Amino acid sequence: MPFIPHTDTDVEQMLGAIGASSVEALFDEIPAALRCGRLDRVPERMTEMEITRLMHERADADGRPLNFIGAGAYEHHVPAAVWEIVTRGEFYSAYTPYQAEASQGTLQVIYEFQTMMCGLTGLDVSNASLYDGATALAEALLMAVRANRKSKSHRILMPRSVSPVYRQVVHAICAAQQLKLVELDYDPATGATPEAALAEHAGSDIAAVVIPHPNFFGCFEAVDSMTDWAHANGALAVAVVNPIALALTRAPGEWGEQGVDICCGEGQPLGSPLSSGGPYFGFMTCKQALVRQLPGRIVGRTLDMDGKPGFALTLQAREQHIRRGKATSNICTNQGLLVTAATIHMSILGPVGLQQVARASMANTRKLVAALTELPGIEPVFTGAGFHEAVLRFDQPVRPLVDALGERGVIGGYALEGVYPELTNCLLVCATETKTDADIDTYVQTLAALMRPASAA
Amino acid sequence: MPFIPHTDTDVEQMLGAIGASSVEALFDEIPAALRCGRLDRVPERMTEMEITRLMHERADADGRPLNFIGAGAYEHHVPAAVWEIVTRGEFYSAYTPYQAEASQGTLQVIYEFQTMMCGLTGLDVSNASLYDGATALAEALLMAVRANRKSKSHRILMPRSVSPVYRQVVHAICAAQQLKLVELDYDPATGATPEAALAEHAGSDIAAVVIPHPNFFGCFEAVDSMTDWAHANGALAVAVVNPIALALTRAPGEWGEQGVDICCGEGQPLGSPLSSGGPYFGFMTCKQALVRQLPGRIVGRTLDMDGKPGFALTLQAREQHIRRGKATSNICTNQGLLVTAATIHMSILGPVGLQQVARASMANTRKLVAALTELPGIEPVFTGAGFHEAVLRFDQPVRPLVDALGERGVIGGYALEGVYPELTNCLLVCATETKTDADIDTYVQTLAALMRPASAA
Amino acid sequence: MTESLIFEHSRPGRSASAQYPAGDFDVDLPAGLERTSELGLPEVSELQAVRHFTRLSQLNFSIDTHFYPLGSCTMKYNPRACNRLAMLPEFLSRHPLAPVSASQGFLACMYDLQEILKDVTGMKGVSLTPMAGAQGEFAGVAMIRAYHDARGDTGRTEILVPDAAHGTNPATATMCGYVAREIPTDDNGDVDVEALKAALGPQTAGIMLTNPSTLGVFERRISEISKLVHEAGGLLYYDGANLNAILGKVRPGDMGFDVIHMNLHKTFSTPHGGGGPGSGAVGVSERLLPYMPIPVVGKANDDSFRWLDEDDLPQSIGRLSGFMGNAGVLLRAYVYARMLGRDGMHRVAEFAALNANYLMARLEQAGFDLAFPGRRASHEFIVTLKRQHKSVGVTATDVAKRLLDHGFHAPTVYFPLLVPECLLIEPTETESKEALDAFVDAMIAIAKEAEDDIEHLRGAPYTMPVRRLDDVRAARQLDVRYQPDDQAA
Amino acid sequence: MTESLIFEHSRPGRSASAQYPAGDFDVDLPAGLERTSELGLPEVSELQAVRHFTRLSQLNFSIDTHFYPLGSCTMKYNPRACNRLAMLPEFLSRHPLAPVSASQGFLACMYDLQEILKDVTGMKGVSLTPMAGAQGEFAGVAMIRAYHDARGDTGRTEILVPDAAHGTNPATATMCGYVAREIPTDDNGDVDVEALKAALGPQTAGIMLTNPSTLGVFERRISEISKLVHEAGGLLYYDGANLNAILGKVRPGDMGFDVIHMNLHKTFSTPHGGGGPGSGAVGVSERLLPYMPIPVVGKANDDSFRWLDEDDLPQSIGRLSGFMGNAGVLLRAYVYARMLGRDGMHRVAEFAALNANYLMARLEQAGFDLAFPGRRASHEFIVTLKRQHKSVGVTATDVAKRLLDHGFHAPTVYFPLLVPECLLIEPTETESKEALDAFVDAMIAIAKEAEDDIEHLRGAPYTMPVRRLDDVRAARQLDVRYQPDDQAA
Ligand SMILES: Cc1ncc(COP(=O)(O)O)c(C=O)c1O
Ligand SMILES: Cc1ncc(COP(=O)(O)O)c(C=O)c1O
Repeated sequence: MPFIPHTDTDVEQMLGAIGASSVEALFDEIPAALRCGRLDRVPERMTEMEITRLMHERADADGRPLNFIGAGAYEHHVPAAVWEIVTRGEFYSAYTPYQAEASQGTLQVIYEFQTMMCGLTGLDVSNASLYDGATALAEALLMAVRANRKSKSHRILMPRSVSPVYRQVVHAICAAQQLKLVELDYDPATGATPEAALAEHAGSDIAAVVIPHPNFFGCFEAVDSMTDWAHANGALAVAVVNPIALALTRAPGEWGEQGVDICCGEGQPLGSPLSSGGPYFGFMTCKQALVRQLPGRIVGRTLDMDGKPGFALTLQAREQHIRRGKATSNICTNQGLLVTAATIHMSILGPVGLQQVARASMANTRKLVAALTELPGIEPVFTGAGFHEAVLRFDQPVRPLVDALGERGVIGGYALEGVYPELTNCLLVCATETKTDADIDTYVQTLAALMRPASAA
Repeated sequence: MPFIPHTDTDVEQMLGAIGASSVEALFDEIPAALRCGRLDRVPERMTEMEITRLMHERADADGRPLNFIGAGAYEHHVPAAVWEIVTRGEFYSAYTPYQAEASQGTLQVIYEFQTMMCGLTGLDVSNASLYDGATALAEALLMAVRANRKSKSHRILMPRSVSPVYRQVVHAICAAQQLKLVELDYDPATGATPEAALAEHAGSDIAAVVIPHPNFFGCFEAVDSMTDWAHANGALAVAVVNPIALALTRAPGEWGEQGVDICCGEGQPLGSPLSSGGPYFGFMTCKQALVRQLPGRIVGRTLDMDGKPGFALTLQAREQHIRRGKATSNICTNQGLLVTAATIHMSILGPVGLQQVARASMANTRKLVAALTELPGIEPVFTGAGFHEAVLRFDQPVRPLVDALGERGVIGGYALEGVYPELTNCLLVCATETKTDADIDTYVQTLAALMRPASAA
Repeated sequence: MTESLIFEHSRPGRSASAQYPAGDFDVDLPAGLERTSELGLPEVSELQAVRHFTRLSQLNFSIDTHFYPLGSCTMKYNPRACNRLAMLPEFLSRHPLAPVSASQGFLACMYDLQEILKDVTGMKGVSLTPMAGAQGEFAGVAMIRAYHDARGDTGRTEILVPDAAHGTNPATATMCGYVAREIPTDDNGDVDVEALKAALGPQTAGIMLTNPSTLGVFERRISEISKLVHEAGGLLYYDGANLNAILGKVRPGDMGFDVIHMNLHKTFSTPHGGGGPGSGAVGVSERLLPYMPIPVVGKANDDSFRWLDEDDLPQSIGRLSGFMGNAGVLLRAYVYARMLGRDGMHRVAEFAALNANYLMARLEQAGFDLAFPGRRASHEFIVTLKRQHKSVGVTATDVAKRLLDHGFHAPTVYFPLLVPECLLIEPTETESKEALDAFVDAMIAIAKEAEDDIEHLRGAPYTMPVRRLDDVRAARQLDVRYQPDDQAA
Repeated sequence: MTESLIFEHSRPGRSASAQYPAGDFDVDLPAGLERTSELGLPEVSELQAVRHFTRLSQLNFSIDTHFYPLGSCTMKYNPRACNRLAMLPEFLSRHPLAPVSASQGFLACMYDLQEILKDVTGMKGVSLTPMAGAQGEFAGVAMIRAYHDARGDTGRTEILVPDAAHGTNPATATMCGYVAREIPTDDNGDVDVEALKAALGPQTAGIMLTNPSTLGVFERRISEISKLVHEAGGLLYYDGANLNAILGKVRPGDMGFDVIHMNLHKTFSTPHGGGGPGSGAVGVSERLLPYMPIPVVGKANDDSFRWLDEDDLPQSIGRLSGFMGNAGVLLRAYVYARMLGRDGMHRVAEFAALNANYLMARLEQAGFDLAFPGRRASHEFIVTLKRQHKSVGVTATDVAKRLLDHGFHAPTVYFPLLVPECLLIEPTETESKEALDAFVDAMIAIAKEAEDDIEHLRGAPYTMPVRRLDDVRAARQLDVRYQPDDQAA
């Protein structure tokens, strides 16, 4: 009986103590008609040896192709130490730190994490994580609507340069609470949101303006003027950022005159492997004044009975287990282990490490773009300076190329036309610090071989 | 500076405290003529990201072929829990437990290990490991010569059915101390050492008789009569065993009238992955009376100042750091981490698990032999019942077949003719519990395709 | 044992330089966008980081080190194989948007898991994307809403929730734009059916139940409740956070539920990780199939696996995560499910119930009061200290903190809220009888201490890295990030 | 905190059944060979085993948790990448006898490592097979013997060993059939050259030295010693266990040594694992090349890698392990070497020396006596408590045990044997200045305690899982395995 320690003697003695004739008898409150039969579609058990082999085979089937997609999930080097520590039983198999005295390890990690996220984003308070970047944005907007004292509006200005998936998730989560997303188009030349797109909404009642940094195309927005515009128009400024970009660029807390009110984003680039899309974690920081509207857990430092400092969950009155239907969010379990990974990751990389990763990623994407656009039939789409992602337009359909590249071990990029119909034949490509010149060359050579017939055509 | 925490300020302050002008000055006692220049053949450093990639590429180059070799190193399933715990920093990065009070974890593990090895082998005392099975046998024979009170002889009866490599290692290590290995031939029909081979030496002065169990061919020896013969002739009986075999077969401590005096062997099948041959560990157990001749570390249970039980290294007067030139061996660092793995492995498998592994391995080898000998041109060589290894004779040279199989992802067996010239065209094959019927079929099919032309010839 | 903050180990100019590319890179940031402030990250060596976090880890209780009978949380053994196999390099390096041709191995696991979950819940479809129980609830209630909306049945504004329900249930109802209306519990721990009847009406969108309830007892009139709710036009939501109670014994689908979320981080033993990640996969009945959150994994005609997205499920409630949820958690759950296998699934509830009922019987015999005496425990049960609170002033917190000193994690306290001074105790099926017996001994010792020396008990814990912490101060003098000029709090 | 024995968790019939094949297998053992006694293994669940060993691990000090200035042991940071990469599934599953065609990746690593080790030692050939320092010593002295034998120079019966040498040196000499003859050390920690001259003769097979010596000082007259020994017809053996002292600063080959072993588990940072595994790779000068232990990795004409064995090295001293030694350890050392790179090699000794000299200076300033004042520390140095032992009766053991209470592992004590009440202190290059400063503070506090309250000091440690253990009892009332009817010792 895998994972069950009971011997026959144990079972007998235990039933004796209970006064039950059999284990079956313990279920006698369940109406007989409801009792289920054999679970036919669950296969017979495998030993650990057998499942190990099966999983290796499945992993091998997918291989480790050369990846040039970003689009919200970035391949970065994660120091081996990170996951060797994260998966220690004491972190891995602990629960949410409800019993603070027996959970000082997890609690201190979160406190350190909060400090780091405040530092990176230039804001005052951080929570202990949300599910992922997309849901973090959804929660940030719900929070903005709750927190905005100048406006009761539920309208949100949402640039189309925000990840289309994020926009979908925000819609799925916030629509029932009547949030209205008003889209702002991007400038087809620069890829960024033009001032005019905002100006159009001047004077109308708006709860919040979303500012992506960098945006989905890898382009930088005019973060200062957008922040100021939001504040001038009674809206909160909500930044959605790639934390790696913050290593080189001004902190959202310092954008414009007053800084953004809320900053959120996908924490994956900070120590979470790509891992098919999760588990990652969403982060959120805000100004001190908004702390009571912040969703999710928060750890605070306090004192024990002897006056010694220690850590505990705090401001729990915001949360569902206390406030129930009136909580700031329904979130309960969050992404603790990934936060632990991020905290260790950021500690090991430090400021210099994070900056170097950011620089190398930017430089590599530049190189990739330069190399690919040397091929006939490939052009950059946007002129603005960007981070570690870029959009390229092909003179031919990109999906077949992506498929063909995939068969040759190159994951070539993300085809944009599904989500931006106007960007036909456009590919979003990315090269982080993990890519060498040889990798870029492999991509270019493989692609060149595939494109030739089409270009000739 | 990878792995160096010093800031410039640190260096400056430290030199100040030392009163040295530079770090170079700290080496001023080294004659200038001896100082070395640049290490030209050491390549420039790689980041962890770069070496990770290189090692992945090298690992991929070797792949994970289907392995049918045993010959002293056996592929068994190792529960994932084993190495996840073994590589915890507290085990992985601790030193030999010289400060007992700060090393109770390691010490208790070894005490538990010693208990398990005594249980498996049916003897009284175990040490805390030797380097590997081959050196364990060498140490066992040196020990036997020291311990044998009836004989001052340095002659050892060594069956040729003992692993040829073990015999080479014993020779390399023991020759300088004048040990003489007298070889006993095996019965070409059964693969085991015939009584007559021993009988020849009756009455001559002999220090010890080596009894392999099972022997290199996978065959069982007449362990009881060999043990008794040794004792009748004033020799010590030294067993060299595969610990997995002991799950099903009588403990060496119970062989013959009095049991063997010393038992040793390769611990690898108990939780060490194949890992290109190491690190593994040698084990050694013996009768209580011989404990002061036992080489290597031993952990004992004792009491602390409060009368509470605890663990410490003991009988250190046997060891080189105390006894120096007169120590039982020069061994110092042993294979602690593998012992930790073995202790966890044996705890998780338990008696039933170990028995099932042994049974499945035996049964699989039977199946493999049956399937291969159905092919024309392949015959079993020995008749005796064996453990999870067997010798097959081919009607054609085996080395080219092994190479060709290797290219097709099947590691087909170990060609014996290099070490047993009489066993031309013979292959030692093995199928542990890790092999499925489909694997065996793959082997057979792949081989059949390769053999056809030769059989036809 | 405590450990200073990582920031206190920091020195300007120190770094783990094996971990990032050296050299000057050619980057051109738009003017004025350059970072001006410090990043606020510590500057430490790799060893310092490893040592710091290793030491921090040792300050935690965890399943791998302690019995952890935290009710409603299912702290059972997390097989290490699940972790190891989910972390094979190929799985870790797979980009979520990689083409399906390079994803068949991963997708096969997900498809298989969907099938297994369908079978154990008795539902018709499963979507794996929700990232924790609460998001599963959101998905479920959003599907209920989508169902009513699709039928033009837009007057339904209420979700009924028993008063004992987990806080996520009413919070979810709110997030989905509903009003949560509480239904009381009767003295036996069952839903008050008369109150339910009174509450049902054309405004009822549905009810969120868990059965066995969070009170640890099985709702015996479930078929009747199901009938009543359906007759009122509402749908039934099953909070399957605690499927450990019934796995292989009774299926939510067979009880008449329309939708369920599962906490794979409980029943399917993926780790809790000190607060996540989780996975809140949802299962649905026939009528909610069109609304499942995307993506789902389907089979193509050639038996290869593919994503089902908005094209396949145009009525879907949409996407709830950037990709497909906590994929790595799902891989762990899959490995676990395969190692359990069919018989193992049936055994989960059997031995979870055996352990719970045994522990309940032993504690009752030892003089503790049960919240619902005479009922069977499900996988968990409730001890109430109401009597002892009255007599000697002991609180559930006192007992919880003192258990830590005895080497046991505390049960869940003060949940469900309606039972005074309650300890919700869930031993799980992976604990041995000896562990349960030792826990009983500790409880007896603590009860005795409460009689003999309540002051000492109130000072507990004594053996943890810190003594009892001041929560009020934590909330009032908010200190939620380290600032270099801080004095220790 | 202590933990019961695993056997005490055992119950007949319990097992971790996910871990072995179920079913009946057809096996036919020869009659009478069947096992008759119990195996003596515990019967526990997987969780019980995980919990037991996780808890046990927490009872250890280790580099990952504590500063560990154990002299002659080089307890520096073991980069986790080394472990992770050595444990890639392909490396773990490679059978040692797999054909070279399926081994090129592994062999490339070994070949590269050989080259790197040649360069850092200044030797002409390297064999990686010895499995720890002591086996490396054996290989080295066996090669010296083989060299003399090959020349028919068979009258050499002695190996010279300084009195300060590690115990493995004389023990190795014995194992190689030599008599170990001790050479005294002078007051400055150098070899007494006059005594050496007197000892040299036609019976001299060679000398085993380490430089810097185990006294932590550099042997300044090494060239002279080398000349003397060679002139007497002997060879020079370098005990390179502690190469951390000189890496990139001076090479044993350049100092005139003929053979060296290296402890890769020290200088190349492979883990000590609570007592191994190690790796004692040997390097040789030109004249010992033919005798290297096999196998060695060579390059074939087509630049592929291959094993060099008895066919290539017919005069080899032979095989010292079943396959090629501790391959997995060698992979770790290789990864480490590549991450250090050329400049990193040079830095090892620099920062090891900086830390040692700093710590030495601080302790001297704090009033501690150095065994060799006025000398530079190498990577380590010796404090002697002779004076304090006389005045207040404090022993090196007292200080060692009390350091544990201060959160530091103790230095090596009572080695080298010739310095009374000695503490051999090796901080290593991976420790920060703060760690060293904190250690000095602890030493000062302990020195003060020795003056103020020697009885209390003698009772140390107070904060470990056990108090000071009775070693005499351990040896006299030998209890080296658990027997079920045992009372606790
Ligand atoms: C009964 C019940 N419902 C819902 C939840 C919420 O699940 P999660 O924490 O995964 O969001 C939990 C667990 O915390 C629970 O116990
Ligand atoms: C100077 C010296 N020589 C030799 C050795 C022996 O090395 P090992 O323990 O690896 O056998 C050691 C380490 O213990 C040592 O410090």
